[in-house]
Amino acid sequence: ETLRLLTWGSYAPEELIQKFEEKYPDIKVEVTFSNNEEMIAKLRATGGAGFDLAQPSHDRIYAAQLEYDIYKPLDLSQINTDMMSPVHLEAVKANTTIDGNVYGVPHQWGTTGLMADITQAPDVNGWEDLCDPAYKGKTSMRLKRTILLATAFSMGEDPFAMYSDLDKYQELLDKVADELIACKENIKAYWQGGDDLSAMMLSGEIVAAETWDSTAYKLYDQNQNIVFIPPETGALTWIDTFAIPAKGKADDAAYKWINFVLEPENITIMSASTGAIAAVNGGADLLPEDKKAAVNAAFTQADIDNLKFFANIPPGVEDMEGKTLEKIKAATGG
Amino acid sequence: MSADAKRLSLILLFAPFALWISLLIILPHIGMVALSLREKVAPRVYEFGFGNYIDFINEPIYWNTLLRTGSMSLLVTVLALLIGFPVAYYIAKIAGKRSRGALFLMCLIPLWVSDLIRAFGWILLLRETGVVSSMLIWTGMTTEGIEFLYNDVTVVVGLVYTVILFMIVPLVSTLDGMGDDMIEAGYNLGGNTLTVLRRIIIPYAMPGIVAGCIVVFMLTAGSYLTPILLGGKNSSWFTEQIYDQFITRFNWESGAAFGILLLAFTSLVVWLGLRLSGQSLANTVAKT
Amino acid sequence: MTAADAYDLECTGVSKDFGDFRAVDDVSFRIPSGTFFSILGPSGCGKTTLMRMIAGFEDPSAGEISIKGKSVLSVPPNKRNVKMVFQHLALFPMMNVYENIAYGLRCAGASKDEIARKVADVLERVALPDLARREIHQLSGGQKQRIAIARCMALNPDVLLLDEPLGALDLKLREAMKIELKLLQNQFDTTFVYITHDQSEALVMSDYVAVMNAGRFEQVGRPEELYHAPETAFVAGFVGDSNRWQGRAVDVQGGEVKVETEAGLTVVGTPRGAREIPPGEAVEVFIRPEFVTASPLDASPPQPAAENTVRGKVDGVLFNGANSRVLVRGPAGDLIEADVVVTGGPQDLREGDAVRLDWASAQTMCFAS
Amino acid sequence: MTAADAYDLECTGVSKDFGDFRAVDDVSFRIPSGTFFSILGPSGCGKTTLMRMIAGFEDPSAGEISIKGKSVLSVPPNKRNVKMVFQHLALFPMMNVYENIAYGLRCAGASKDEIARKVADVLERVALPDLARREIHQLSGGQKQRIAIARCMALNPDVLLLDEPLGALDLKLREAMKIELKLLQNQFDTTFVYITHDQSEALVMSDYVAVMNAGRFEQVGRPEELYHAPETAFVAGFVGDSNRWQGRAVDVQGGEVKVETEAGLTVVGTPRGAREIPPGEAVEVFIRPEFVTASPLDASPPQPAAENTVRGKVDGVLFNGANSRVLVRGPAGDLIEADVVVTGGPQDLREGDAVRLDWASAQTMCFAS
Amino acid sequence: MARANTNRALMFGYRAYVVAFFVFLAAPLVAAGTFAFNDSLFPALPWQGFTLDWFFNDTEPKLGMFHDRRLLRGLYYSFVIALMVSALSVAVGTTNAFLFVRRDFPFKNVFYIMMIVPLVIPGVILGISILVLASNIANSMENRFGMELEFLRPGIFLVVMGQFSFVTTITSLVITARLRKFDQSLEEAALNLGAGHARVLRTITLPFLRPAMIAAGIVAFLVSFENFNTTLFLVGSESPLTITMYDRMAKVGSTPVLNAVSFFLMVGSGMLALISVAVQRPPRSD
Ligand SMILES: Nc1ncnc2c1ncn2[C@@H]1O[C@H](COP(=O)(O)OP(=O)(O)OP(=O)(O)O)[C@@H](O)[C@H]1O
Ligand SMILES: Nc1ncnc2c1ncn2[C@@H]1O[C@H](COP(=O)(O)OP(=O)(O)OP(=O)(O)O)[C@@H](O)[C@H]1O
Ligand SMILES: [Mg+2]
Ligand SMILES: [Mg+2]
Repeated sequence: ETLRLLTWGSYAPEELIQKFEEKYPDIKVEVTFSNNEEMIAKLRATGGAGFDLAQPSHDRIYAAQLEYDIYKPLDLSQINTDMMSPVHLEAVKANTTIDGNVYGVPHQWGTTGLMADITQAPDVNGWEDLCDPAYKGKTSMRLKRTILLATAFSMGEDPFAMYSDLDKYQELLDKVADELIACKENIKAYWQGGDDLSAMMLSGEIVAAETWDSTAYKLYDQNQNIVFIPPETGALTWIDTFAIPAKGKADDAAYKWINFVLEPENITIMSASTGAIAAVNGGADLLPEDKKAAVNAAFTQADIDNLKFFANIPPGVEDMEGKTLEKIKAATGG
Repeated sequence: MSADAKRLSLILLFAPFALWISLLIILPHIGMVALSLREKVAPRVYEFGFGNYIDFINEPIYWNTLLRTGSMSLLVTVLALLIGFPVAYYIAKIAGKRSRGALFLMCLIPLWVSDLIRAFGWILLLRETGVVSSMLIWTGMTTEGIEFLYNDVTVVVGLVYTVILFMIVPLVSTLDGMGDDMIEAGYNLGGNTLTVLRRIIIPYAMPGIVAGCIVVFMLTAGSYLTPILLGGKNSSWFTEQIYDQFITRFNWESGAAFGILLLAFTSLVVWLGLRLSGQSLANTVAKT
Repeated sequence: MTAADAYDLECTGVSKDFGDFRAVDDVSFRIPSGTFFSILGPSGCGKTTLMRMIAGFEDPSAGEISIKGKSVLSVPPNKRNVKMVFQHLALFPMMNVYENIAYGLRCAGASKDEIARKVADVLERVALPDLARREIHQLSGGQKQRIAIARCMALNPDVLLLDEPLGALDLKLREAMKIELKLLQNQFDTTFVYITHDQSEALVMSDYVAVMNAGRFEQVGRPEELYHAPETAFVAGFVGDSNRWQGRAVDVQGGEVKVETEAGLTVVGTPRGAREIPPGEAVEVFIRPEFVTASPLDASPPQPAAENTVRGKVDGVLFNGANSRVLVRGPAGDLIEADVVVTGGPQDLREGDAVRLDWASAQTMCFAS
Repeated sequence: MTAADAYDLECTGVSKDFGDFRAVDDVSFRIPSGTFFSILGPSGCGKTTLMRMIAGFEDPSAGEISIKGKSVLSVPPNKRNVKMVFQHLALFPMMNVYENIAYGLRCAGASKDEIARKVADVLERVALPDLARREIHQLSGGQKQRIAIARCMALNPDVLLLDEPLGALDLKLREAMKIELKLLQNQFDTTFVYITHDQSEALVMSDYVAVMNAGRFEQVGRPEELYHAPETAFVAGFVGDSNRWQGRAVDVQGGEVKVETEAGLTVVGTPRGAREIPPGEAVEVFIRPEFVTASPLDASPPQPAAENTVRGKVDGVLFNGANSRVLVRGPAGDLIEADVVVTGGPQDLREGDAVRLDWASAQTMCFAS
Repeated sequence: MARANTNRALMFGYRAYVVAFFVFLAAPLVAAGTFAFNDSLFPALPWQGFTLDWFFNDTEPKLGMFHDRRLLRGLYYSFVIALMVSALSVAVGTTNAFLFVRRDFPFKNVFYIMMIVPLVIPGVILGISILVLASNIANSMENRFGMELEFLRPGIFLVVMGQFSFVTTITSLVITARLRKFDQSLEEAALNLGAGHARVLRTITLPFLRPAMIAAGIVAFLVSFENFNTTLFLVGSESPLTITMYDRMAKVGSTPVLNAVSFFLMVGSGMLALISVAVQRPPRSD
């Protein structure tokens, strides 16, 4: 039997897979790396076939399921939900319940915030600082919806609140777009994944960037000057989940995997690889020591209280955001 | 062979061709046209209409990107021709018999690895902390690292690099077919180097030139990785738009419309090119 | 006008080395104005190389080439007034007949009217006035030939070089073109230098023929001279058909050599060539079939005896109209060819007939080998 | 044994249509065992098509083909015991000499030993015993030729077909191979059907020659018959060289025709061919150059007058050794060719000399046209 | 050498240009290959010393390519896919060659152009159009008949089909060119010598085509191995190497192990290319 995982890069460390396969010798694990958009795209193309377990972010399940019917309801009785931190579990359940069926449970959570080399860029603390001419050509961001939302927050708006009124949201998006187009000249490049960001940061080609906290922690390992900075307006928080594709063929194995990675000693291994925090009780304590230090260096309690969870994306918003991103991409900047 | 056996064997030979072309080329494109004519009105609700095309027309970003893709592809094609022609001529006409094969093989070297690795190589060379920049610092020509990536020039260079083989190969094979005596006759009758080039070599090589240009243009317009990876924040290539429609916005309908538009646009350019050069697809691409 | 002016083309001590291979070796000759001059030699003997040096596509390793008395060694090929008809003609396939002929005129900067006039004129002279608008691939082999010549002649060259231009044509057409080429040369009254490895072409068309072998000129002369008075064994063997024997001189006296051939035949001949033939020397003997008379043993009255007589049996009759020949197996078992007339009547020789062969010693050429 | 058995190959009323074009038109002939039979005709006359029907690659539209007295129309090509040597020989390049020859034997299911023995034997017979292990591309043109024949002969065919096998060879080699082919046929004693458009090949090698034109056989006969007694104008023109004139019969009597040619010459000849020549009829006149005597006007004593005499001026001498010829411009401005002997001495004819041409009416062939 | 007026300075400049061109061609490959031996976690300068760890080391963080299961699996899938694509496309290319060289049928020219067209359709479009068609069929089969046609979902089958759709044009052109050079009298000669049609095909025609078929197969193999644009849309959970590498680069982080793979591929394809040249070289006549 094969367990085909559709997940984020680094969410399936080799060590864990080997351990899992030792424990269940008749299961082979095959991993495909992906991101939120591609997960949906892939599952849409297959009608939910081809994979046995997917790990989209909690806000990306509802609309996709409504539109394309790509997941199957979870059998919560097979999942060791007691381990999970109730806050996250309830948040995810609330976001992913359709007709009484639950489609996702939390796995790991993390934030998107800022990262800076404090020797080069000592006073980065808000999203708008990425556009500070002082760092011209030495900052980076990821051209995805996160930066739209972040910019909206930094402009003092609450985009999630506007999801109910799409016209108003469009206005907001237009303003955000203007802001980001103006900022384009300041940017060295839009990063695509953790890697190019790491490379640019470590080599000193850039000094500040939007980042996943996990990437920042990894870099902190190598260079203590590079730290994660939760922005003033609050780090944006995502929860990556477990969801089972509609035509998965190895549900048993999938549940086994879920329960397996929720075991405390495995969580440490997982978090060492992902850099994110497991959504279990006392998840932060299960981080490896070095990561723990990085997290503690990055977050104060105030920052934690200020976290902004992503809200569910209503139908249509994705299109509007997509177009805005294209506009920014196509604009001729520096 | 009897008439019946002949007919049967014709059918047997025709079948794989027909299956291939109809199932993998024609039907999918028809399907794509059909898909592109579906308008999304609500979740899981679609209507027939030209909405996707109208969206395209109404949104300058889209057609600007298409025009940009087209014009940069043309530029790449012209550059590839200008850079590749002397090399092809050298291989076909000046290099000795022995070195000719070796040079030709060397031309094919970049084909050995994928687009991805080629782009990866360029990134390693051109990034601010890359080899070229470091060399410049080392030689003292500059004190700070220079970022060569993420601009149009780099994209063009990268694309020329990727496609130039497809220019050189047909050129070498047509030039190879031209006897040396043709060139010598050109000189013998009083032509100078320029006349011989303009009146004899280029007209003779025309089918190869056109074949190379068509393939290069199509490959460039349809390339994905090179402009994305080397262009960075300013790339915006039309294939990327298509990819975005399909993958990041799950909007297959407009993605299909974009695909059709790209195909129609590039075909139009190729058709114009064939018209202007007085060649036909069958006697250029097919011959080489 | 100096004396040199009388020669359109003059080569002195021309050599060409490719690496350490000498393709052309110390060749000297001069060609009077208006002559049809052929260079005849086997494949690979250096004919094309010599011609390419004249046209300027190769630089000689040594020697001097002059056209109309002026050295052209430093003149680039497109400035030499020597035009060339290539072996495969090298007509430009992307131009039509008119443009092919106009090409050279355009290069020379002629005006449009002038070009039109000259093209029409030269097409008239090669007797193809209506072909101007034809594409090259629409021409027959012979027409292509003439267009290739017209293209050169439109430029009034001092010398026209032709590199085996008939090589690609088929048999009947080649026969016809031989005569036609000769007439064209007459008509244009230009010096033609014609390369070929076909001796009958060279003999039929030329005023002078140079026989070339392994990079050197063996002999230059009128066709009849080469045929009847070859100076070397190579020329004797290469020009015209011959019976050819290897042998050893057993006796030399009174301008005659007695030779014992390897097969055991004894023949009397005359020494030819520059080298003396002392007794005991190895020699090559040549006798042309047309000088061998074959007569039936029984029927004919004994002829006035020629110096050489051999009895044999007819092994085969090669009927070929006026050029018929018999193969006679001689006493030593070797085949000897003799020309005969076959009329279809009863007096004709037939396979198996006993025959006597006679030939004169004067026509039996012996060369020291 | 029936009478038909004496014929290796027999065709009766064979025709072949391609669409509405008739490539072979009602051809009938039969070939006695062991004969060298040639089919001679211009390009495109249908020779190859006829041969392909015999080999079985095309089906005749009408008619009957028998081999050794048995119809083969329903026998597929790979079952007919008729082997073929192709124009470009079609030796298999991916096999060596041995395998090429063994191929047919293998198809016939011969044992390994038998194959080895037969291959060695046939190689011996074509005088190339040491070449078995050579690759095809290592052979010379003449060797390839013989291997192609050996490959067929190893199978003991009833008939061997050869489609212009010498066409691709160069001049000197072609001359040599002509004789060799004839000797090989003697040696194998198999019926050869040989296709060519070169009349000298057909004349030299064959026992019988069929002259083919536009799909039909014009005449079948021994080479001398065709040469000396052609039955149609086409044969007279195609076989051997001729002076050829169009004209009109002005007077017919006593087995002689007086013809006025278009150029204005009056000649006396004998009527030939099946069709009568009434006065006033359009005729074609042929006279071979070897029957025209050319003598200097001033020098020679008047010869016993032949029926035809013309005065003219030498326009050119085509020296070609024993086959030399003069072109004489006659009083009507037309060119007449005559064979001459050129010795290089003072008595030779030269360009511009005034000459008298004489030829007999018996050799002047007139056909109604 | 077909040049007149060989001006030394000009020729020198010309040669220099050609050399510069080849340097340009080789540069990125050399760069990509060289960093495979850099003893650093990032494929970048400075040079930290020579190492073979990125090939053979078996522990993180410097997990060498021969111990990296995902890369190896990608390599395996690429290999399988490329094998299938080349086998299929050579087979169809061969029938196409026979069809277009040996047969006459109405609209032959139109069909011939159709055969060429896939070569010039952008790969992205081929990929999505096949994806769209396949999922449409699969969906409607499922909705109408409840049949789940797994093979029409993104996965190896569709990848193979997608690559096959344009690779076949290449193989067809290569094999057609060779078959055109085939002298049909060889077949007739074999028939004449007594061979049946099947035997002629087996002993004469196919051996003649073999070099072209091998060369076409190798080209098909290489093209398939490297293909990205078409594959991207059709790939399921079994990612071939290029996709794996792209994911690695874009989503995980490139270490010199990618350079190691590149180096490995260059060596591998180089060898294949040499083989294809060797089989196509006509035998030397000496
Ligand atoms: N560029 C070259 N480099 C080296 N050797 C050459 C070159 N050109 C010709 N040769 C050699 O010089 C010799 C003479 O060649 P050339 O072409 O002049 O012969 P040819 O008499 O014209 O023969 P053919 O009748 O076959 O055309 C040949 O042995 C040939 O191999
Ligand atoms: N398959 C065919 N379809 C149509 N016409 C054909 C075909 N084969 C031959 N012909 C025509 O039949 C005529 C005779 O052709 P064939 O090949 O027999 O001539 P040939 O006498 O062998 O000529 P050559 O000496 O040039 O080989 C030609 O006009 C040719 O065009
Ligand atoms: Mg030559
Ligand atoms: Mg023929």
